[in-house]
Amino acid sequence: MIRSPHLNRSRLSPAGWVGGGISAVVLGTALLSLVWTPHDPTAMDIAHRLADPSATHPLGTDHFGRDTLSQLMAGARVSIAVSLVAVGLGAGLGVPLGLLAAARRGWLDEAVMRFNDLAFAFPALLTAVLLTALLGPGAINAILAIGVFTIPVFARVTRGAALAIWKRPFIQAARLAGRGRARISVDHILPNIAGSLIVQATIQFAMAILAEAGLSYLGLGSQPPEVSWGRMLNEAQTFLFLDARLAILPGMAIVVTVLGLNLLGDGLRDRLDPRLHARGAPRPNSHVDRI
Amino acid sequence: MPLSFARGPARAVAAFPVLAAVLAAAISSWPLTARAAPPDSLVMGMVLEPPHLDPTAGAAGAIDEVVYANVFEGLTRIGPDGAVRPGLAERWNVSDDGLTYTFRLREGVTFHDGSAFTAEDAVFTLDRARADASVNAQKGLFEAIDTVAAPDPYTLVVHLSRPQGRFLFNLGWGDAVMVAPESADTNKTAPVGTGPFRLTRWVQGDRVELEAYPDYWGEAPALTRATFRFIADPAAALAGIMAGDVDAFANFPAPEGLIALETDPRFSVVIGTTEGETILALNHRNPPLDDVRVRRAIGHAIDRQALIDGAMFGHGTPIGSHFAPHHPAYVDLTGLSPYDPEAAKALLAEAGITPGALSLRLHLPPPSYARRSGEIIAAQLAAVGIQTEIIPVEWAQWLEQVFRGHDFDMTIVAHTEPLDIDVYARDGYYFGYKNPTFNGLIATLDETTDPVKRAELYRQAQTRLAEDAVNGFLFQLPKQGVWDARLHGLWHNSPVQANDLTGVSWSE
Amino acid sequence: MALLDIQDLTVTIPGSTRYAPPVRLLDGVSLTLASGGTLGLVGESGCGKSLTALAILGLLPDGLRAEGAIRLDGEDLLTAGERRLCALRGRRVAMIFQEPMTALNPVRTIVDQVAEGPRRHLRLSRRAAREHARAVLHRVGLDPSRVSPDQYPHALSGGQRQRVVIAIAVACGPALLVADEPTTALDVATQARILDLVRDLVQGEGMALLMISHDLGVIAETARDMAVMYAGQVVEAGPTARVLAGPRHPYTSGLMAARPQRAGQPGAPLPAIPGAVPPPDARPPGCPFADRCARADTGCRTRPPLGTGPDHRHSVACHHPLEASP
Amino acid sequence: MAWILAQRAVALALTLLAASILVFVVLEVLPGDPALLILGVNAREDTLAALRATMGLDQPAVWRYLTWIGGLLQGHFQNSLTYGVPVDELLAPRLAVSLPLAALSLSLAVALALPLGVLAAARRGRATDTAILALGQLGVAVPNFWLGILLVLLFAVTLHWLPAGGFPGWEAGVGPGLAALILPAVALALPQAAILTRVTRSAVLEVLGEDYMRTARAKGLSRAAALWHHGLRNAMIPVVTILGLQFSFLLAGTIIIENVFNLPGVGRLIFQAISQRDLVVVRDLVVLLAGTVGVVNALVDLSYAALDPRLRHGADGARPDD
Repeated sequence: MIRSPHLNRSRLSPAGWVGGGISAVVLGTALLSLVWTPHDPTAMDIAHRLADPSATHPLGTDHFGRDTLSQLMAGARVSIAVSLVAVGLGAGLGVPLGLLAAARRGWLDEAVMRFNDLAFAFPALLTAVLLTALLGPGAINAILAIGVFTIPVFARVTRGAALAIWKRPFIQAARLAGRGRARISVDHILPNIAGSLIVQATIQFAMAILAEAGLSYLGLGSQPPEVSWGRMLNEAQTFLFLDARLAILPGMAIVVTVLGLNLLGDGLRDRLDPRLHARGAPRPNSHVDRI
Repeated sequence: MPLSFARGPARAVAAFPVLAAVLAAAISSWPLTARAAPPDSLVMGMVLEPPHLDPTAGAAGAIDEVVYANVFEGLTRIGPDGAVRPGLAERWNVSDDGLTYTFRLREGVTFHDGSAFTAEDAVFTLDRARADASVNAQKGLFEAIDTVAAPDPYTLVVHLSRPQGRFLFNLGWGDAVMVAPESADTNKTAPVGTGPFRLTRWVQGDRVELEAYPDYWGEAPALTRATFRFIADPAAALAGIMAGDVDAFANFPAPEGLIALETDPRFSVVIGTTEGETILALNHRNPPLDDVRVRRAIGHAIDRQALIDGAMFGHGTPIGSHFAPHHPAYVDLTGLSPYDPEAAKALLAEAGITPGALSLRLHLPPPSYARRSGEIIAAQLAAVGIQTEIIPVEWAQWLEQVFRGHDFDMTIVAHTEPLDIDVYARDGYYFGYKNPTFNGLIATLDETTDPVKRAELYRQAQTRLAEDAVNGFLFQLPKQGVWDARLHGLWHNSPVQANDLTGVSWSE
Repeated sequence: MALLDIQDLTVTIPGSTRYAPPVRLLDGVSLTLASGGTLGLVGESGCGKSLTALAILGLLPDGLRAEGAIRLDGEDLLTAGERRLCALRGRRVAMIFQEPMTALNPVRTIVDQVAEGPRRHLRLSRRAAREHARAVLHRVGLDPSRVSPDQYPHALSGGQRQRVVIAIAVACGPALLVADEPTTALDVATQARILDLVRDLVQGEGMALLMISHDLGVIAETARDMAVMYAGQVVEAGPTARVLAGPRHPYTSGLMAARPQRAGQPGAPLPAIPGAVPPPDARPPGCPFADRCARADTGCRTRPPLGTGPDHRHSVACHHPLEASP
Repeated sequence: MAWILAQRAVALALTLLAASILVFVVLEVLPGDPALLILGVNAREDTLAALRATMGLDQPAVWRYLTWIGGLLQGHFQNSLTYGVPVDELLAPRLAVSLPLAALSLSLAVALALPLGVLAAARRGRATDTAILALGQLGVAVPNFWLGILLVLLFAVTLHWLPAGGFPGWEAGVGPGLAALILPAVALALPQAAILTRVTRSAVLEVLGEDYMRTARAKGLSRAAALWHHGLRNAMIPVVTILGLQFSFLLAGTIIIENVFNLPGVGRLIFQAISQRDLVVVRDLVVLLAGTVGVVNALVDLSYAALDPRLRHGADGARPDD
């Protein structure tokens, strides 16, 4: 429980590096798919459907004869785009809400927290299903459905972290100097909780990838001709007996991406999240009389 | 100094997963591969679950698939060949003017509650179906009826207000089955009919169980028990029949699953016909779909064979008009709209549409034939310069938005009612086709009883639709029957949506 | 034979990389304590006092390596097996901790926590162990009519909790009681009463006491002998009266000079000594105190001092010790 | 204690009220006419009107809301629009599938996660710990529906050990019933177990660093005994918190997993009801699920009190976590 004084806290752990590497590769693939894929991911070739991997189709083809590798690449694009916008939506609304709640306290704080409770009381997926039933399936609505549930997460994390900062002496000093609460929130609170927020965003991003896959798997996410990993899984399910490859590959893509983001998130947490030292992880020196 | 965790408890905590594994192993040793049912019973898989079991109060085909000819019977019945046969009416006379039908009813018929079936019940049934408060989904079937009377317990006289060529056929529909006044209101959950099987249990969401009705008037069926299991997921359906949990699928939900089953000697795979014309319906109200050249261009853009291969794994018959290929009056009109992208582009240019400028919405209901065909058609239309936005919808939304709201450009749907070419004459029907010549053909047809003349009229009607390129005519939906090779007597074709179990038996 | 005999105890933490040298937290500490005797260990925070105490109980944090010898009744604890150590802890050697607020398990009743040791070491039945625990609680001044033994720790005041911690330590009548700053976390009035209790218990039960404190007053009141620690080393040791009367190490004298201020906050720098204790990985090669010492010369900064003294009972590790008082 | 309970009850009631209004409004504007769905394409206008009247859909919205809520408060469920039977009758057989599934997967997750988490914490930094952590990372990243597909592929399609889906019904015996639930339960449990393992590990690590653990060791307790007698109950508090949170995920998971495995449970019912526009069933189920989540959260709060005596008297009545 003693950390070596030599331990350099400013470096990412090996697992964090691996996670960062995976995330970068997935992101790179998604970007690459914008300009180049081995084949047009939507081009059908029904005569060559369910083809085994070959030189022309390194990962084979699906039931319409579309190139699986190209589809996986294009799927990365959709998964990332949907998740990114959803998390952006959640953070864009949740962070100001959390800052506001922490700055104002009182009834506003109470209202924000109750709204959070309400959001948590609903099984998120159920609401997403209802929402897409209401608005119709599609990428935009999947973003909305996922984003809505990211708002309370960010609001809660922001509020908690901000409250801790508000108690710090330098904030009190800024208050005494006559700075407004909004100014302080933007100038002092936000930079101090940015680390926690980046970590949270990474984790939420991974969650959003999973959620998008789940919605698409249920047929509620992005629609053809857009390709998404979840929908590839859905379509592959009836081919389980014929060609399990189609069900295994998109799932692996999801797992690898989420794994990479989670590893990156954990690595960043070790480095950026100050709360780590407060709880959850070993407290340095708690046993030893301040060596 | 030992700083490691002591060994003992580590072993103790490690024992938990071991326990779980042992438990799993114990459970997995249960016999699972045993056949689901003894030889006098049958487990039939169905894709959709009926919302309720009263065929006179709902349109869902799944209702008929469970109860038609099994639980409920009509005055006439449709046989496996699609022909009208006697049902609860032993025989009948039609007056020369075609307006009066006199039915002689079978004696000794009882409902499952033991009460006798008489002409009074028949009068009640027909009057209920055409009453103002009727919730019969096919109320139109009874439109021509003027009066219904029961001069004696086994005679029924029906007067029509106008001659109707299909009246006896209409009476064979599930919506026209005979019900008793005492039980009519509760048939949804506790169906009481006159058929060879009666309901024993309905586990909502899972299965309906039937057993043989001992006092059945006709020949007793070979099966004593029958279970309909509802398996919506194609993968689960395939797993179910492979594992022997299900003995038969009258219509297997996933054509790709048949590939594995066809080569397996344990199963019979029988590709039969249905009444389902699958069409790419076009909304004539929305320009430029009112332009016959654009509609023809769409017809030329579609490669039916690719569609059948891609969406149906080769099962299905291409059609060129709205008519079932197995019907005697069928004309093959696919030659009028062959796959010809160049012709399609030329027609579009002629109609003044620049490539890429036309964007159409394509509403797709849930069945996989529609969703998959939609994806392929979108790709095929893109090849001739028509953009497509795919909008998947649930049935409820399809009915409200597409069918009734007419808020669509294109949609894919299979019209599964038999001989339903007359819908093209309906005013305000969802695709909005208007052609007085065609309407005249249908009006004549409705009043014609002579089979030869009717066939000729059907031919003319088909040709008319094909020439007008009313819709994109895609393919006839196949009936993809799969069952245990030892089963006999299941219908190969489906002239009506029914799983008639009266003649089903096991060899052995 | 001394009850406790620590010889050249060195505790190291491995370097963070393969090439970094291990860091010495304790550096050649030697102490002896006779049966029934009392020894005070004094020094600023971070000098290694608590680490010494933990080493005696065999409860060093994971990853630390101890070398040298810690003999209890002649048995070397550093080479003893974990099972043997478990048998000794609480039975032969027990410890009172500094923080009564956190040293007790919040989810178990106090009598439960006191009864645990006796049940294990004295092989008492559940019921007998509880009876024993009640008696011990009464003995440490928790009158059952005022403080129910079935209370949970959170319902008790700081002083009461520290009495429970003491009860846990003395429940099996250990030969050696290690008290690690037992009064630091308490208010002044309570401090005195707890010290009285400890003294009373040690005398009454004939236990040896190793009293650890940064407070010379506490040491003066409780210990016949004392040792002063600085930066992981014992810099001065001898009979308490002699050391206090004539400190020979500049650090000891600095501590004494700082005494009246009574730095309330542990870890606060002593006003009489400039600077702070060097961290274990940044200790100078020579005398560790050299940087803060007014008497230091270049030799102090390069050569570690050897322990010397006017006689074997009063030793000091310093190149330029203060004059011994008469 | 009573005060906490009362507070909880009021909060729950308000949540449910909000949930009921929300779901009612959503269903009001949801496109799709249930009567049309039942009667199909050939239905005539008068027939549709007649059916809507029998289903009570012709009443004003506020009135329908009030009769719905009023009925629920009296324990009276309305008839499903599609099945025509009261929702509670429809629900009972579904619960007989979903509840055992949830219980099975939850206990599976706990039975896996607790020992593994404790083991990892005890072996911190060693190969065992690293392996468990790596497995945990993998488990968190695997979507449960994909895991379900893989399990079917392995145990049903390839090995033929377990059924690929469907539910034979409990009347077929406990064995076949459990056999049908084992794969879905595993698919639900493993990702949950991964999260729970990590939480357990860090909770135990935190507890291992507590002073009272050292006190226990100083008494002569071995590491294991100290952990068992002093550590676990304290470590359970964050674990129970996460368990409570996971319950809501579990509910969501059953919706997907019941679709993967074709199980006639509550999840499939709600999915079906939404697509069939069975408003009565959907709104009842949503309120029921929200209520269940609320009750579970309240139970979690109560279990804090059972675990931690400090909370029993409301002395420092804050949650130990957060």
